[in-house]
Parts: sequence; C-alpha cells; structure tokens
Amino acid sequence: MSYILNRVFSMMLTLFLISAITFAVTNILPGDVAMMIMGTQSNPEALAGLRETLGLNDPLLMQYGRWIGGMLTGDWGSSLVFKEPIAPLLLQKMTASGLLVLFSMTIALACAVPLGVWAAVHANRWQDTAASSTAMLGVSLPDFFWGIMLILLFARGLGWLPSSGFVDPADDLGAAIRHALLPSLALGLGLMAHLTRMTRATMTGILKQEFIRVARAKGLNESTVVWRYGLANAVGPVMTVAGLQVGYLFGSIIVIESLFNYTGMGWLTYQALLNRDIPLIQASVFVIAAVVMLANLLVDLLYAVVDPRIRLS
Amino acid sequence: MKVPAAFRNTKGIVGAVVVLTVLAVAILAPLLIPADWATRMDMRARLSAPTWAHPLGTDQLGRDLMFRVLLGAQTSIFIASAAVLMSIVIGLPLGLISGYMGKTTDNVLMRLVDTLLSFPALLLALTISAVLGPNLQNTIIAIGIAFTPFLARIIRGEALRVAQMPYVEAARTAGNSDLRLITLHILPNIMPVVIVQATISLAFAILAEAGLSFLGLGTQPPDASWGLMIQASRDYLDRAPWTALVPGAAVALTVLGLNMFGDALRDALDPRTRGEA
Amino acid sequence: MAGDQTPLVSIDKLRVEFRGEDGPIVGVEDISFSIAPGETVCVVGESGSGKSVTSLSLMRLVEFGGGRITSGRLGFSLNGKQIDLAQADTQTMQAIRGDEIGMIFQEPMTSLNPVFTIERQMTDGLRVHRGQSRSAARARALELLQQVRIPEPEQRLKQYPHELSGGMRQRVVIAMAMACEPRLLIADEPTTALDVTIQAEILALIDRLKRETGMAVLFITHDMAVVAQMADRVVVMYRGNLVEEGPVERIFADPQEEYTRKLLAAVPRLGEMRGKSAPEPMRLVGETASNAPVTPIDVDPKPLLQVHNLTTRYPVKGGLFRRTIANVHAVEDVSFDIPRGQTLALVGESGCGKSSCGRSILRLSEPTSGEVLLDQTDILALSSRDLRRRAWRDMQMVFQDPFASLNPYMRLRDQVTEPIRNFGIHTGSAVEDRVSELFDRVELPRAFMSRFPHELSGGQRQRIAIARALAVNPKLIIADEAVSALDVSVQAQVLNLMMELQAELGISYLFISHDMAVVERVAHRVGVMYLGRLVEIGSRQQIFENPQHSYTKSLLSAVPVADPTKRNIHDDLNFRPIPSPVFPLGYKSKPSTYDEVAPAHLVLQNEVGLDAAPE
Amino acid sequence: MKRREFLKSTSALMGGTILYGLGQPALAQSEPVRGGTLIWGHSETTQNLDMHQTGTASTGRVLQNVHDSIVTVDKDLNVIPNLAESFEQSDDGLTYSFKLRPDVMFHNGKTMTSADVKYSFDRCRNPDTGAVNFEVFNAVESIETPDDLTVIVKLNTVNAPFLSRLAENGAGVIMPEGSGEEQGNTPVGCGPFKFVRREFGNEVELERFDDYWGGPAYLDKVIAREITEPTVRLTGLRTGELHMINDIPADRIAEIEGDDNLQVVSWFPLNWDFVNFNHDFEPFKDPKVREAFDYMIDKDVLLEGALWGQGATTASPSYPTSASYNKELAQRPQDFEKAKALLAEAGYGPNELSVVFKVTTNYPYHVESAQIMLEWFRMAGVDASIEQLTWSDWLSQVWVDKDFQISMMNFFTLWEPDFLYYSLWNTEGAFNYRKISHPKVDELTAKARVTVDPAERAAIYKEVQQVVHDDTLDIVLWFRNGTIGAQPAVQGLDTIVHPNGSNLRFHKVWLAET
Repeated sequence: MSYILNRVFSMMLTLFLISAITFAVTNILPGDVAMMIMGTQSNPEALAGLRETLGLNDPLLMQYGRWIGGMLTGDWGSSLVFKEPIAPLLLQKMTASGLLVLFSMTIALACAVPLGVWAAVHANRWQDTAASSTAMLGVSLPDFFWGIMLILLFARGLGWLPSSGFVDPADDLGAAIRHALLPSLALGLGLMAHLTRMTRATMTGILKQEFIRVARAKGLNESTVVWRYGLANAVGPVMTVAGLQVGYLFGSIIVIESLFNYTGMGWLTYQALLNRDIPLIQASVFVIAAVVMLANLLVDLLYAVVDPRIRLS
Repeated sequence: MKVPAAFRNTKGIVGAVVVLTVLAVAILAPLLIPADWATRMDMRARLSAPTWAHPLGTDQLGRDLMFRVLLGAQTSIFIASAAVLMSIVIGLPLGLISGYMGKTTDNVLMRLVDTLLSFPALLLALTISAVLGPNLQNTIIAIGIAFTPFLARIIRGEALRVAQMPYVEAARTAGNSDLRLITLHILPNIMPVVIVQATISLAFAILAEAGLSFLGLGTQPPDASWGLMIQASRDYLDRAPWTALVPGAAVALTVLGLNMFGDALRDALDPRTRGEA
Repeated sequence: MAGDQTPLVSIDKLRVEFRGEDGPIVGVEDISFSIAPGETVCVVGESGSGKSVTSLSLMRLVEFGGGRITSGRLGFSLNGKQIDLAQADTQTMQAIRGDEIGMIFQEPMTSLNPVFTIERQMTDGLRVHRGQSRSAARARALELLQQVRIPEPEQRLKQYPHELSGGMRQRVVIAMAMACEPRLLIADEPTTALDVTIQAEILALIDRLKRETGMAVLFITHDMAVVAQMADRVVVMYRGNLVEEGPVERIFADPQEEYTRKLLAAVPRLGEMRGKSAPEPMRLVGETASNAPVTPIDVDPKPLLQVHNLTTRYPVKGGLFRRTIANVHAVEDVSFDIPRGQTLALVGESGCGKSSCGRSILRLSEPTSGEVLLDQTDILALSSRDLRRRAWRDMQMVFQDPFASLNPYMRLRDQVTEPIRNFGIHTGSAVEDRVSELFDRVELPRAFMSRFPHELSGGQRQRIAIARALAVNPKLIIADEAVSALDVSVQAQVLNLMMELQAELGISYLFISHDMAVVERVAHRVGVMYLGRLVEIGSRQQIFENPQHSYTKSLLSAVPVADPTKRNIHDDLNFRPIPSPVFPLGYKSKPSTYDEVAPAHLVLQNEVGLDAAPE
Repeated sequence: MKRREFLKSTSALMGGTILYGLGQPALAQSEPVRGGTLIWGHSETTQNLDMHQTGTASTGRVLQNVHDSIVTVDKDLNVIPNLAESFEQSDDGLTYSFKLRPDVMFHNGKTMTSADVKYSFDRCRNPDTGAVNFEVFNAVESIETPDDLTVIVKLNTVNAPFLSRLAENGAGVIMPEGSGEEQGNTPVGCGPFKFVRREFGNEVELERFDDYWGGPAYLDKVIAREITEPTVRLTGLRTGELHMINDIPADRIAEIEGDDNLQVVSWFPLNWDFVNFNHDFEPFKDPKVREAFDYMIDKDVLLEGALWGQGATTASPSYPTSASYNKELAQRPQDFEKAKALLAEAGYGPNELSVVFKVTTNYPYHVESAQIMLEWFRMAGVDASIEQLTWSDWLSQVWVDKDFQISMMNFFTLWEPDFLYYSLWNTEGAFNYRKISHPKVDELTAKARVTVDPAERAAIYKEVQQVVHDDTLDIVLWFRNGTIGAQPAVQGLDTIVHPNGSNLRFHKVWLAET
C-alpha cells in the first residue's frame, strides 16, 4: 500500500515538473497565436488588440498560474486557432490514439513474446539468427516507412483496408477497427521488433538461472520449464520494457497519424505545433507526457502483481 | 594479433562491413560526386522508373535518386553522429556526476531526467525544432537534446555500479582525487556501455532525423537527406514507389548495420555475456 | 554399507566437450567411477576440475549449458536393468530426473523460482512423476517440509522464496529433490554459499536423509573439510581427469597422488594449532622450509590502531521523500586495539558487521560515532583531504573479489604506481624501481607489469592487490575476506605471503574472515562479531581453546574438520537464526559491556538484537 | 495554341471564373433531384468556425454554405444585391443605404432585420472581436437602422472599395444578433445549409436549411471530410468513399481527366503566386539585382515543375478578366548571361551573393518552386539555401517581422484593384511586407483612390503594374488553377465555384441517381 502511495506521490511531483517544463518550452516557441489567427490579414494594431484579448500580454508566471489553475479545476480552455474546448477534444483524440497504442501493443506483444522466447531457447542457433534478424530489420526501418509500405500493400494493392481516416468506435466499431488496423500495424512492427529483442535477451538470462536447472532436474518437460518457469519470470521485465515503449509510441504516432490522416493525439499535437496554438500545445504535450508516465506507473503496479518480490517491499 | 571480439561473429562482421560502407559513402561521395548532381533536375524525366540513365529512378523534379541517396548519406550520417555526440557530451558528465555524487545531486538530476523521459523523444525533438527553427544545426540540437535524458540515465546507472566496485574504492584509498577517480577509474569502465549505447543511439538518431524531415522540420531541401527523400516521395507513392524505396532501403541498411554492430559490440564488451556469443 | 551389490551408477570413460570459439573445449576428459546404493561419494576438486560437469552429465543437464557427451557410458540401474543414461532419450531422462535422481545446487538464493509459491514448486514434480492430485501432492510437500525440519510448514507452502532465509531455501530445495524418494541425490556444492552454521545444518540434514532413506549421494565440493565430514568414498578430480579414488579414510590418511597430497596439505584443520601461541604459515607440499613458525617481531607497547566505541549505521530509506525510516546497525559500539606487527582477525557470519567495521576504520563507510586512532591520529576527525593524504598512507585495504578489485582498463604497473605517485612517496626513476621491487616482493614476474588484470589468475591478481596496498609502506592492512575467493592451494600461498610480509615489515593486519580454520592459523588475536557487536575478543588461544560466549561456541562447533576421523557434524545441531540488524529510528542501543574472563579476554554481557531473548 | 495564350484570348470574352476541361459526363446533366448526402474530401482542416475571426480559406470554403453576405458579386465581378434587396451610395460617397430582403430566415428560426446587420457590422469592426476584416469598416462613422429593413452606413471619408470589400468572405456576412459567442463552435447564419457538427480534424456536417431565402438546396447533407493528404484524397475518390474532392494533386490531373468514370472541374484562377524580395536587404535595394533574379527564372518551366502545368503564367496580378489586367506586360525570359551581367553591374561577381529563400510548407508547391529556383540561382552564380517554415513561422518571420531575404507567396485573386495594388505595393499598404517604398507606385495608387472614372482608374493600375514589372518590385509568376474531381453522379458543378475562385457553393449541386 505504501508502495502505491509512494508511487502516486512521486507521480504528482513528476506531473508538476512536466507541467512546468511544458509551459516553459511552449512559451519560448516563436510566432504567436494572434498572428496565426489573423493570417495574412495581420497588422500590428489588430494583433495588439487580439493579444490583449487572449491574455498573451500578462506576465508569464501569471499565465502559468492561470493555466495550472485551469487544469486543476477542469477548465482547460479553448483552442485558440480551432475554437474547440480543449478538454473534450483531448479526450476524443486520446481515445483515438489510445486505440492505436493498444492495438499496436497487442499486436507487438502477441508476436514478440513467442518469437523472443523461441529465439532464446535456440540461442545462437539458426532459429535465433532468423528471429533476431527479423527483429533487427523491424527496428531498422522508420515506422512511417512501414506505414507507406502497408498503405501500398493493403490499401492500394489489395484494397482490404482503408488507407486513412479515423472512425469513432462509438459510431461504428468495425469501421473504427479497420481504420486503426494499418496505423497500428505500422507502429506495431517496429515495436514488435524491439520487444522481440528484449524478450530474447531477458529469456536468455532467465534460462541460465539456477531455478531453471532445478526445474529441469525435477524432470519437468522442457515446454513447462520454458513457458511456465521461464516466462513467468520474463513477464515483469518485458512488461517494463513494453511500458517504456508507450513513450516511444506516443512519439511515433505524430508521424504515423499524420501519414494515415488518423486524427488522434499525435495529429492534434502536430497541428497545434504547426499553428502555434499554445493552449492546445500545452495541454496536449502535458497530456501525452502524463499518459506516458501513467502507463509506466501502471506497469510498475502490475509488476508488483506478477512479481511477489516487489509486492512486499 | 588478436581479432577484436566484436568481429568474431558473423553479425559483428556484417554489421561492421555495412557501417564502414555507409561511412565510406558518406565521406567519399561528396568528394567524388559533384554536389549539384543531387539537385540537378530533368523536367523530361520526372518520376522516371529506374533506367540506364537513372539506375535508381528519379524523383518528382527529375533528380537522380542514386546520386541523391549517395550524397544524402553525408547529411543523414552527419546529423545523426553530431546529435549523438552532443547527447554524449551533455549526458556523460550529467550521468557521471549524478552516479558518482549520489544523494541530493543524484535525486534532483534524476528527477529531472525522469520527467524529461516522460516526453516522447520525437515529441521533444519536434518541439525543440519548432522552437529553434529548421536548419541543419538546429536539427542536430533537437535530436541531441531529445536523446540526452536517456543516455544520462544509462550512464548514471553504470557510473553508480562502477563507483561501488572494489577497484574504485581501492583507487580511492590509493590517494586519488575525485576528478582522477572519475576520469581514470570510472570513465574507462563505463566507456564500453557508452560506446554500445552510442552505436545504437546513432541508429535511432538516423530514424529521428528521418522522422523530423518527414514532418518538414529536419534537413531543408533541396539538400538530400534520406528522411527528406522519403517525405518527398509521399505524394507519389503509388505512381513511383521507388522514390520511397530507395531512401528507405538506405535508412534500413544503415540502421540494420549499426544495430548489428552495436549488438555484437555489446556482446563483446559486456563481461556478463563475454565469450558466449 | 554397500559393496557386493551392483552399483547404482557406473560412469565409464566419460568425456564431455563444450562448444568454444576456437573449437571444442574439453570439460571432462576421461572419468570412470561408480556409486553403490546408499553410498556417499564425494567428488572433490578445485575450480575447473570438471566436477560439476560430471554431475550435470549424469542428469544430462550438461547439454543445456552447451556441453556434449562425446563418449563414455553413464550406467544407471533402473528397475534391475542397467541403462545408459548417455544414450537415453528425452522422455526417459525426464522420467528419471526428479524421480530416480534428485539434484540440489549451489545457490539456494537462485535455485527457487522467485515468482512461484513454495507449494507450486514442491508439488509440480510430484504431479508429473506420481500423477498426484493437488491435495495429495500438497500433503506430501508438507510431510517433506517436516522431514527437512522446516518450522511452520503450512505457512511456508504459501510463501514465496524471497520470504525465506538462505538456509531455509536450501532445505526447501532438498525437500524438493527428495519428493519422489530418489535413489540418488546429487548435491552440487550445496553449502558453499552458506554460512558455516547453516552449512552444518544442511550437511547434517543430507546425512540424515541418506541414512533414513538409504539413497546414494553424489556430493560435489571443493572443500576437503566437508568431504571429510560427508564422504564414504572420495573421487579427486583435476582438470577434467580423475586423480585418485578411494575410501575417505584412506584418502586422508594415505593419499597416493602428489596432487591429493598438495590439496590436503593446504587445507587448514581446525584445532591443529591447539597449544601454539603464535601464528604459523600454511603447509605447502614441497615448501617445508617455510614451515617454521613466524618469528614475532618486537611488540611495541603502544598499540598501532585503537578503535573505541565504533558505531556505524546505514539509513534505510523509504516512504515519501525517501526519508530515513530505519537504521541498519551494522557496527554497534565496537572497541579493540591492534598492536604493531600483529594480526587481529574479525570473524563472524555474513551480515555480522565485520566488513563494515573494516570499512569504517578506513572511512570508506562513514562511521556514525566512536573514535579511531591510528598512531594517535584521530582518523574520524580528519578532513576528506587529510584522510586521503595521511590516513590512507598508513592504512590500506585488500578486497575479497580479486576480479573486481583491479581496474580492468589499467595496466598492472600503473595500478601499483598510482599510490606511489599520489602520495609522493617516490619520484622519477625511483618509482619504477619501487614498483619492480614490489612485484618481486609479491613473487610476480616483472614481465607482468605491462599486463592487464584479465591476463592474470585470481591468486596473481590478489598478489597485485597486495602489492598495491604495500606500495605506500602502510602500517596497517585491512584484508577483507582477502583469500576467500581463492582455491585452497592458492589461498595458502597468499596467506603465507601475507605472514612473511608481516614478519619482514612489521605490518599489522585486520584480517576479516568467515573461515575459522584459516583464522586459527594466521591470527594473533581474534574478535568474534555477531549482529554488529563484538561478542568476544581475546588471543587466538583464548578464543579457540576456551571460547566463552555461546555464539563463539556454536560457531566453532559448526566448523567442519578436515579429518574423517573427527566427524563433528551431527543432526542435533540447531542454531538460532540471526535476527535482523534493522532497528527503528531513535532506537537506543545499550553500550557494550564486557566481562574480562581472562587477561585481555573479553566477553560481551549484553543481550544482542532488537528483541533479544534470554539464551 | 498554347493554353496560356488560349486563356488570354478567351478571358477577354468570358467573364469571371473560367471553367474549362469539364469532364464529358458532366455535360450530359440530368434533371436536378432532391436528396442524398454528398461526401466531399476537403483538402484542408477547418479552424476557428467564426466567420469574422477566421482568416483561412479552408474554413471560408465550408462556411460559405452556412452564411450569406449582404452583397455579393456576379460572375463579372460587379457588386450585386444579396441579402440586401438593393443598395444605394450617396453622391459624396459617404453614405450607403441597404434595403434588406424581408424574407431572410436565420437557421435559428428568426427573421433577419436591420438589427442583425448592425450587430454583425459592429461585431466585425470591434477590435476586441479579433475580426480579420475589421479594417473594412475603418472609415465607418455610424450604422443606423431607421427601420427593420433599412441599414444606413455613414463613412467619414470616401472609401471606394467599401462595397466590394463587403462582398468578400467575412466582412459582409450577417449573423443573427447575439450569436457572436457561439459562432466559433456552432456557426449560425442564413445560408443554404445549417451547420450540424464538426468532428474536429475529421469532418464537418452540414444539413439543408429548408427555409433558405433563395430556395432550398437539393442535397440533404454535405459532409466535408478533412483529408489533407492529396494522394489519400484521390484514393478516396477512386474507391468511391468520396463523391468529390477539391484540389486534385497537380501531377494527377491529366490522369483523372483521362478517366471516364470521373469528372474534373478546373477553373482559373484559384490564386496567383509571386516571388518576393525584401527591399531592405542590401543587395535587393538595387533594382538591377532584382531584375537579375527575374532573368534567372523560367516561369513556364517553373509552372511545369511545381504545378505540373496547372495554371497560366502572367506578369499581371490583376484578375484576368478585370479591366485593370495589363495584357501588354510580358514576363522576362530566362537569360543567365543577362542575369550575370546585371549582377556584375550591381557589383556582385560570381558566387559573391548569397541569399536565403524562406518558403512555407503550407504550400508544398512553393517548396518545389524554391528548389527549382535555387538551382537556377546557383547556375547564375548566386549561392542560395532554403529555409522551410510552417505557416505560422512564415507569418511571424516574413509577414510581420519582415525578416527574410527572398520568399514566395500566393494571394487570392482580388478583384478590387485598390485592395490589391494599394495594400501590396504602396509604402503604407497593409500587405507590404517586402518594405517596398516606390514613390511612383505610391503616387499612382493614391491617385487611383480618388479617381472616379473606371477607365481612367484601370489605366492607372495598368501603369502601376508596369512599374512593378519594370523595377521588378516582385516577380509575378502565374495564376494557379483550381480543381475539383467528382463522381459522375455529382451534378450542377457548373455552379459550385464562387466567383472568387476559392469558395465552393453546394446550393445548386445535386446527386443524380445512378
């Protein structure tokens, strides 16, 4: 219990730091929202008026205070460029991206774990070389390149899946899944490759442990030894790596969502950045960092579930 | 003469050959091929499929993809190396100090690093790039900074481990100052990890440069960089897939080589796996 | 016990090879011996002798480590028939493992799967081999735990391995191996990682189980004392070959082979120094010359090192803000003196604070309170600059792990040169001369100077570590388990070197060790530590011949004697587990008070531990 | 005849936006039918939906169907009544009276009155609103509403372009009184379609407004899917996911035109592009240097390279069919020798001049153009590099801070020449981000403002163009085509393009049964 409390407290502190960094960085962004809103119609007079209206002339600390206060009280403000209230917008986009992250993680784990274990069992033999090489190729290609290839193959070539767009799962679950599939796959391939390598490395280490020898000495068959005794110990480390990859995924979605016109968090953040929509940048960057951190917290807590050693300390 | 351990397996050899080849291309291509060959346009041969005149085809402005990919190696490799170098220059002292000093210094630094780690590296690089504006130097800075927290984390962990080794304590009782301890006894012992990490970071940096260029924030046209080439190919994919495949293959090959070499290096340098692979 | 029966195991011309980078490496070259039912065969040898490979081959587990049985027979009598395990298929081997042959390993800490409960790990073998239901298997597991004398077995079944102590875990591992009542138990260094009192318990347990069930035991060890205690027959191995085989009494009394003699000679036997006042060098075959007692140099009336009320506590961090929530009382009110040219040994089991004590004196760990005077200089009062400049000129340390105590990226010459230059002891060409002299002194060829540590063996590295410590002409060397990681013959050589240096240079040692037999040979005075306190201190004779504190007594009684005629390991031994050294914040420890039972022989009066119960 | 010449000759005959290359199937139009949902693959993302505040064409393109403005233009670009039944301008040019239609309904069910007009004008001119067109009302002194259907706007000085400006995108739009706050999210107007919802970044849904004063539209709904990737948009059209798309990738038009299953609507012009010099940058202070750069550029090849020929080169930025279009003006041909000579005259030897070309990624074809030009610059001995800027960075660096050396921009075809020439080239002009200060241009553009006779005025503007060209104040490149690709079922496409060339109107578009 105190372990959880401790983690939660530490999380709050990190969240606070995240908010401060986010705010600081977004405030040194060049260009400003007033300019963006007025476009080519900008002139100094109108800009000044608009800046005043938007509160861009207040001292930074005041703006930060207002921002953090708003975040805490649930008033996340509105996008300056798009005029949409931010909170529901982020919720919707996070759902979209969450779907991608979830899918790609599922795809990646479902492939990576068996492959990694298989490679570890046959360490330094052709099976290992084959699995490791496949994995290596996966991490070697930028995921947008995978995306391009997938579009060419599945959308243009075979016509099985839509090449772009996002459908709200609440509207049409089937369509939502079909639209999420290609971007997830593009994200998942690189991820799978990485997780395969990690699983292999972890399992290779575990299979050298004494308790594996003990299990064999008990006369358990090899599949029990590997898949029960071995894998049970790999779950924690692999999960941790998978958790860390959530951060990587949230970086990759910026490119992938833009490629697939999948309007999720990555797309939104990129749009916000392009448009210098400061409140939206702040909120989305903050939310992404917070979600990444939460994902890791969740993994840590789950680790405690799968590994009794953590549970007690 | 002993063969360095990293070259004693196929993976290491293949990786090293690929890395050296790419390096050779990056260094030699600009010397052997006139720079404007990468930007020379031929409006009559736009999006031309591979032909004798253009062995790897041309892009939307009729520029020869073979020359672009060869000359682009320099840009991609230079940005990636400089960015990794920068992250090491910042991350190494940071990690060393944090790991060696421990206590409050460590707590504060690592809290900061952990916070930065919550920001996806690409997002961080993208934001920094947006702050600084797009050009070669800023791309390097953006990727460099984005990679630093991760590197600092790893180095700190390694420094912490090494600082507790008996030989460091022995060196301490041998009258070494903190500075000498760090530079003579800790640093050399974490260098294998730094080198391995640098190799692998290099692979990631190439991908990151490609990603940034893909979003228009990396290398500036008409200079050729692999990421930029893939970005430019986006609108012509179904018509001229080679515009994506050619630079994509170059990225893949390089990153593959770096990863293989890095892996072999890790196996060779890590005392725990030494002599097993 | 046996003899006329057909042997249970008959190993014939076993050869095992491992895949190496430059072709196969021979693990075992040519081994033949047999084990009769109910017999304990000890395979003994130093590291690299192939003793573990032999046992793993018998289980056909060697294949999982990259080994291959290239020739030879592994006869095993199964249901009255002899089968060749070397040719057996996977199913047969799985049926035999855990059922016919049980096996226990060296590391109790890693022998159990950390994420499964004890029950699951104890029952799965039964369910596989005996097809037992969950409840039947559980009942059998309970019975086994009782058999290996684990208290509160019901409780244990629900626990995870990390919740048990090392000794307890090894008992669980043994119980697991015993589950299907195997006819052969292979014990591969089962007590090496354990403290001496726990070792005694485990050895006794294995011995009792063997007698109760009539199974045969193949016992792998490097420790001649353990062999003396356990074996019916002994197989001595060296570099993959069998050197000598015979009944334990004959091997100890009349070793035929040179190697066996050397091995036996180097083993110190507890009690053999009875009646002698001064330390004596270790016996080494062929080096009878140095067998003379070390001439004690003139003892300075003033002690070199005075430690008064030394206390070192480590904070346990936790909770919000990572505050200190408790303290580990590593060293608690310890006082002693070391005269010039003498050796004080600190003994005790792991976690007793002996290493912390040594480190605190050097201030590698910062003491909480107390006083350390080296030649009347108050070490604890020195600034970190003076500590470096002055204290460490006079005091040096030799660490346990020879592989970790040298910087792998520095030439040996530079590692020895470093202190000379740093302390400005010599300059110019004198430095080089001094280094050469030091290499000579620790009996290493000068050619080694330009080598790197990985090119040296463990014993050679430890010599470098000693040379490095000697470089500053220290008055005191703290040797923290300095010979524990070495094979016995190497250990003896290094110990002799240290004693020679003492006689020659008048160096004092703080000799920290868990090995009572070694301590008996090298120490002038002995301090016994338990839970951070010095429970008894006195001259070597006082401690070994007239121990007063109950802990000292139990410690001494647990040490196996390397003499098959003096079997002192009995199943009636029952040692109290060591209580936790973690104390709540603000816990007021009582000062240590001692009875002086004889001149300079002090025995602690205090109860030790947080909830110290009366003895 | 080259297309460019064809356009030049026909533009004199035809008024307004020229539709050409209408796909064959579309010519065989069926009878209009009511019903159906049209799915449009929109090339851009809508932003702030407040018609007053939004400055982007993308949003206007959609909202044009939700809103209606008080006056509009016909295809000859004459200002004509719209929500105002009629309008009058006083002889002194200071008073405008609008007589409103009595039958205009807002989507909220209210009938439009003069109060709504006053509200809309007041809102737009209030600086706090942040309206992009607020300067249209700069000269306005008062807005009076003597009765429900009369609005009288009084100016304090003459502002000849006032009416024309009201016919533009945002300024003349009438919103129901008090609706300002909700406009950004849920725009309310009196146009043929009601705004239903926007799924941000994804799609905008519009629904027919049955009480539209101009008669109900045919379509039940219009869904504007925002698909910014051109190839993705095209795939959507091909697979039938989309009924129509705007902005066909330039390189694919010929291909789509050849596809019998699709129709293509191209029109001319969508906008015009020019290359900008910063007149404060030392080398560009010398007209010779600017002229040299003009000689480096082959406009036809550039058009082919950047836009795959989808447009027509021009030396005049005036609306091609307008009176002020200077047909006499010819672009300078590419001539490196001349360029080098001019540079040498200005004191710059080979490779002594180095420039940075700032270009915005908002217009990918600008990036392509810049790359092509860069090659030519280098061939003429000028060392040049490109800096790609996001739209907002371009605005802040080039437009506002005027921190650039050479750049490129496009403008919507502005049919009101004062707006065009005064804003862009007068020293005081609002769009003079190039720091141009040319006494002759200043004089002429000021004179035009007070010149009443249309022919005389046109002549002055033609002279302005001549000066702009002769002294190479900027390099005017071309008019760019607008394109729509559609399924054969989409009918009434001849009415879809607003005379301004940018907006799309779905009022008279229907989906034929197939």
